[in-house]
Amino acid sequence: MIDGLNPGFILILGALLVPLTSGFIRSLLVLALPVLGFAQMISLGLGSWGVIDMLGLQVVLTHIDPLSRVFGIIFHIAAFAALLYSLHVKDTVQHIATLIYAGSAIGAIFAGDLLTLFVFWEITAVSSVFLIWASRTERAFRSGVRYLIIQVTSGVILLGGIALYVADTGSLAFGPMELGSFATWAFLIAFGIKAAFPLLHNWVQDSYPEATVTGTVVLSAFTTKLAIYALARAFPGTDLLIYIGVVMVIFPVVFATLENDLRRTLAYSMNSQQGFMVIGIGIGTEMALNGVAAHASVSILYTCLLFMCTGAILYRTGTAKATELGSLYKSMPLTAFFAVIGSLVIVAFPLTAAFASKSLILSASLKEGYYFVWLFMLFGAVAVIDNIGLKIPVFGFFRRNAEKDPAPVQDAPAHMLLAMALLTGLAILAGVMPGAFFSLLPYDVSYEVYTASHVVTQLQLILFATLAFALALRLGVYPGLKSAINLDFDWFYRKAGKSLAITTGTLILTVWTAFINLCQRGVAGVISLAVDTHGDGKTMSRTVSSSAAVVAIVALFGVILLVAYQF
Amino acid sequence: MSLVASHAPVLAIIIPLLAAPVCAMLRGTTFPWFLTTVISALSFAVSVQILLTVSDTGPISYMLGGWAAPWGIEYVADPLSAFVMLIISGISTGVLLYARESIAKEVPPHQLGLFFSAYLLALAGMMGITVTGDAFNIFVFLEITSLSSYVLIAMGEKADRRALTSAFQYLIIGTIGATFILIGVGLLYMMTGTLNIADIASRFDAIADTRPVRAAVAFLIIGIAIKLAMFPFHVWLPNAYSYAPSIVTAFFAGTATKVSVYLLLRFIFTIFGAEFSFGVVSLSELLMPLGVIAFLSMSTVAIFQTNVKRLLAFSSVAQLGYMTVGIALASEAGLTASILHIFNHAIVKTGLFLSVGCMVFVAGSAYLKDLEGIGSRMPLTTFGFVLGGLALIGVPLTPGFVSKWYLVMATLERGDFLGYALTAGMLLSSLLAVIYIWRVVEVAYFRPAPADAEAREAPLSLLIPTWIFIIGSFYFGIQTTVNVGFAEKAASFLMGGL
Amino acid sequence: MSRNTDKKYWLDQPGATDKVFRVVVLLAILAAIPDILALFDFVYHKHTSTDMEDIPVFYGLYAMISFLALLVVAKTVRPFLTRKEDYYD
Amino acid sequence: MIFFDHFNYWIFVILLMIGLFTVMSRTNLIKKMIGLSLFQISVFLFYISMGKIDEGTAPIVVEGAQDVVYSNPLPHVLILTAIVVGVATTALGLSLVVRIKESFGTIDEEDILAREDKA
Repeated sequence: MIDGLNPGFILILGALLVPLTSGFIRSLLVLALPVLGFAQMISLGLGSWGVIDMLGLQVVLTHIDPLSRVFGIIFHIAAFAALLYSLHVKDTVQHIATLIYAGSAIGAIFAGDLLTLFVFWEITAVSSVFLIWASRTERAFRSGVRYLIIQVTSGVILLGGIALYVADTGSLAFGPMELGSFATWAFLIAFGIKAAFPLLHNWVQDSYPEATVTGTVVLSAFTTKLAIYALARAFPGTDLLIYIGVVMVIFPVVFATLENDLRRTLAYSMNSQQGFMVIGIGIGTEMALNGVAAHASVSILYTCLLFMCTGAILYRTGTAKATELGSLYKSMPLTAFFAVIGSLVIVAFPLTAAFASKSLILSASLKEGYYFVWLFMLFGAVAVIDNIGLKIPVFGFFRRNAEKDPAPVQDAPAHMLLAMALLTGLAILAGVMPGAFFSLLPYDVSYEVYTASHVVTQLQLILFATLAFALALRLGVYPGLKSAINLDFDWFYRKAGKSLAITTGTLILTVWTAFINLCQRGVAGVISLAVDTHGDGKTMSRTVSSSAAVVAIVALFGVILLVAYQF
Repeated sequence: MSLVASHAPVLAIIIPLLAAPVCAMLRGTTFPWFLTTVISALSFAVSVQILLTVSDTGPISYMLGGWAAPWGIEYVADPLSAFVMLIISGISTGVLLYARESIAKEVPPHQLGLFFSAYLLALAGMMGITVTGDAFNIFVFLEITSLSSYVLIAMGEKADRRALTSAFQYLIIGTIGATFILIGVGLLYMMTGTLNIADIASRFDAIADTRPVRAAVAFLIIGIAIKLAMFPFHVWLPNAYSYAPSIVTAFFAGTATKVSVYLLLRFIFTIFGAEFSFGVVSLSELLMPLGVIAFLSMSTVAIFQTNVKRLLAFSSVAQLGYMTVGIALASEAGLTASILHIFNHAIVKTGLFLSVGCMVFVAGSAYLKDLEGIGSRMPLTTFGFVLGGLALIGVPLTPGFVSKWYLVMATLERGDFLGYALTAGMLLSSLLAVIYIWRVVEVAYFRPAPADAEAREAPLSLLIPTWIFIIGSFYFGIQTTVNVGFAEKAASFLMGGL
Repeated sequence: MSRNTDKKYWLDQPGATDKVFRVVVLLAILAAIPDILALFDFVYHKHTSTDMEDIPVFYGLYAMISFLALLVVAKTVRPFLTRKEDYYD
Repeated sequence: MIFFDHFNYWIFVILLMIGLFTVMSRTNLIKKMIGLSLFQISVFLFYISMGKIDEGTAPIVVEGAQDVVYSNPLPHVLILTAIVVGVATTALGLSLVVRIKESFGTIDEEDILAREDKA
């Protein structure tokens, strides 16, 4: 292997070969690339390569340490699984976008300095949007544009932060930093946008459900986890993150409960699970950071797996809306099986990977005495049991449709099932052998996963939550699913002002609306002003007569003469 | 020292100047082009020689006709002028490699001799402006450049008759600018009794407080600002660049305005001195707002253009805004950024205009509506354009990024609110650049090509020079020691170091 | 695909959902038993880090309460949030 | 009277302004060229005045004379160059006007701009 080559480049450069291939060769190529990248990563071991002196600053193209290696491993696995899952896709653009996106995410993980990080950061943004646009619907296009704007904004803020940071410290080093300067705040916001902090989160739920079947699987794996990695690297032990994380755990679950679209439900739950990781980073002890790395990896496994299952439903039935599904376990038994396993993983059932990873973060919070935080996380854990662990199998596969079950369909294609089986296998393996799993983690912390206490309490949590869910369904108090969408914070930027009536009584909302409205009008005003004055054929871009030019010359000459005479 | 080396400063000008009339007499399509290319390459070789000598042994002074300095005309090659000469002759040579097939389509064959003759004059003029150490000589060379450039622009008449009106408008505005410079030089001569730049500079402090000198400053700054296409005197530039033949646009975009930036630097720093320019008459307060408006407003205008050449022309005005701001910062860091941007922008913009030239060559138009789906029709050219566009936006690993980086560092160095505001403004302007480049990309890649359009790549004689510039620009974006080194040397020379 | 249409499924039988429900209740009770035993320090010893955990069946109760809270909140905000599918179009 | 002391400079300024005003106020391209020429010519006057020294005589060496004051010949020489440039500019400008007339059928700038907008 080429010494010191960032593994991400293998995927990115390999993507350029994709257009030259077709059919079987292409399948082989796209599957070989993540494997090659993985091999390259393993063969490199730990260290730094490609140190370049640029503009007097140190750029490190490849840097592998235990923290980045965990993310690197799981990213390669996710890339492989996602590509396997999308083998049926004939769209060259999607293959290229997937490879470049995954490659740049991996590249960003192994970036040894801020500038390299920024470059890859931006490539992930630009390449991933094609996975949304590949749906080729008007909705997807618009959603993609919103997504791109938000992602690029994150990049621009990051770049601004880097400039300020270099001005402050004269270094591009990417390591732990203290919040305080403009630069570090800019980093926090840039990372926060990609990590889907509360109020910055809407791009996730907005875009994931609009992407293609396979696109969503790919999208769910990288961007947010990359941000978690960046946060874990830059801000471990920052108290503020604990509080952000708590809100992040709680806030999306309400939406997940009400949501009808299964893919959007998943997106909300994933958002809530990110909260666990943000809390872990905020706690910042070695145990907590281990938990973050572990949970991020596991979260990729089950999120991808569940998106694959819902994706398979969408692929076969053409919808992922709970109200339009029913009794799919009959025609898609294997997919249903994987969905159940995936659900067991996400609820952290013993012997699954999440049982090991989630308890790390929970224990870390107890150990540091964050009891309320711990309670909120438990709440989040219960919510995810009901929202995903039960909702996806029950509404997606087992419940009979109140009106009419959809026509029987075929089970998912073999390669999709293989991809699901791969992720399922890994999730179970990591759960059965937590020792091996933990040995990959960045810090050396001894932690006993399978104690009687843990198992019992977790089973209690899961089973009583199930009981409550079942009771709610029996008593008919579970919020009936409606074919509808739920307003989220993005309402503010997608709809502000049109429906003031709904928000009457909620003063905060009104104030917010007014404020956002003002901003929006301001922005719209600036834009229309710009169009009016700078547009094609308008004052600023028109061919001006030479008379006018001479007038300007004479006028400015007068001004400068006055300036010059003033002494 | 060999004969060539000892006469290098004058050779760089004399060669093209003498070749011009010869070229005018040549007939046919190939001979004039060939002669011009050889001459330009010679000029380039001499410039390289000069730059090497200057960086080894310091500034070279050459006495024209052997007359000693304050009386005779002196040619001075210092780090700044040697660097700018290298840019001019290098770009000219690269563009000429591209010219043969391109120009044959845009100019009638019987006029080619005259065309290249004018081209050589323009080259000689620009080289002369940079190397001369005599204030009046600057005016003479400036007019040689201007007159030949009016002609060159008007040559675009065959493709679009608006070339004529643009050339005429440029003539009116340009002549006013040059005459202002003439008046300024006259006033300076009146007060100092000398035309030698170094001589004027040495006597300047004694007479700095007099009114004629203040008037001279006003005349000179306005005159140069017109030639530099500084906002709001840029009105001649977009049309001139849009309707001129492709290679003329590419040549001028890389050089003409850069020479004016050089002049601005020369007058502000060498003759007036930084202390007078920024301390006594506070030119920064004039240049700074103009620069900021230029890069914000002109980038916005570029977004709405329907003609790619015009779009790039407005973007040039915006980029000149960056250079103006760099000068107005009045610090060594700002100056370095400006000089660096002269080089980086020259190479990037030339590459972009050349790739647009390829599109015009095949598609016959630079209007967006005619370029739909050009990405699949001319993949190599369009990809080159995209890479150039990235460099223009200032994506890392491109020269655009390097110079913007220096500029941002220079603004942040101020550490006050204005510094942060400028940084924000530049980021905003980069976003605008993303939009206007994206517009072209969108049309090129995401619109279906018209059914009757043929898929044909531009001929290699066009593609190769284009890609030389594109690859070159990436080279200088990654391997920054060469350009940054020279820019820093020139900046510290101007600030009185060395 | 005709293979599945005639097949009888256990879940389709009348009363199957009731059976599922009964199993869930049973399992929940089973999961609660160790906590009850722990009260008498019998067989199972409970490791706790907080006082809260000493409450018998704390996790089970907490799960129920959490879910109740979730439902109440969700139902409360629903009227404010739900819109027709084409709301944004 | 300071005005009469600098009589020729005042003439220079007035001519300069007339020239510029013509350029900016006329839309006829020929008239613009006339204005431009006037503007340039005023600068010739400025340079020539600059070289004149009170009581100075033509800068031709007078044999044997001791305290002859000569006018400064340098500005006069310089302005010869500028005159040539002016002539060239005018010639080029007028030839462009001819081509514009052939192409557009008018030499009125407003008309031409109006036509361009339509094109």
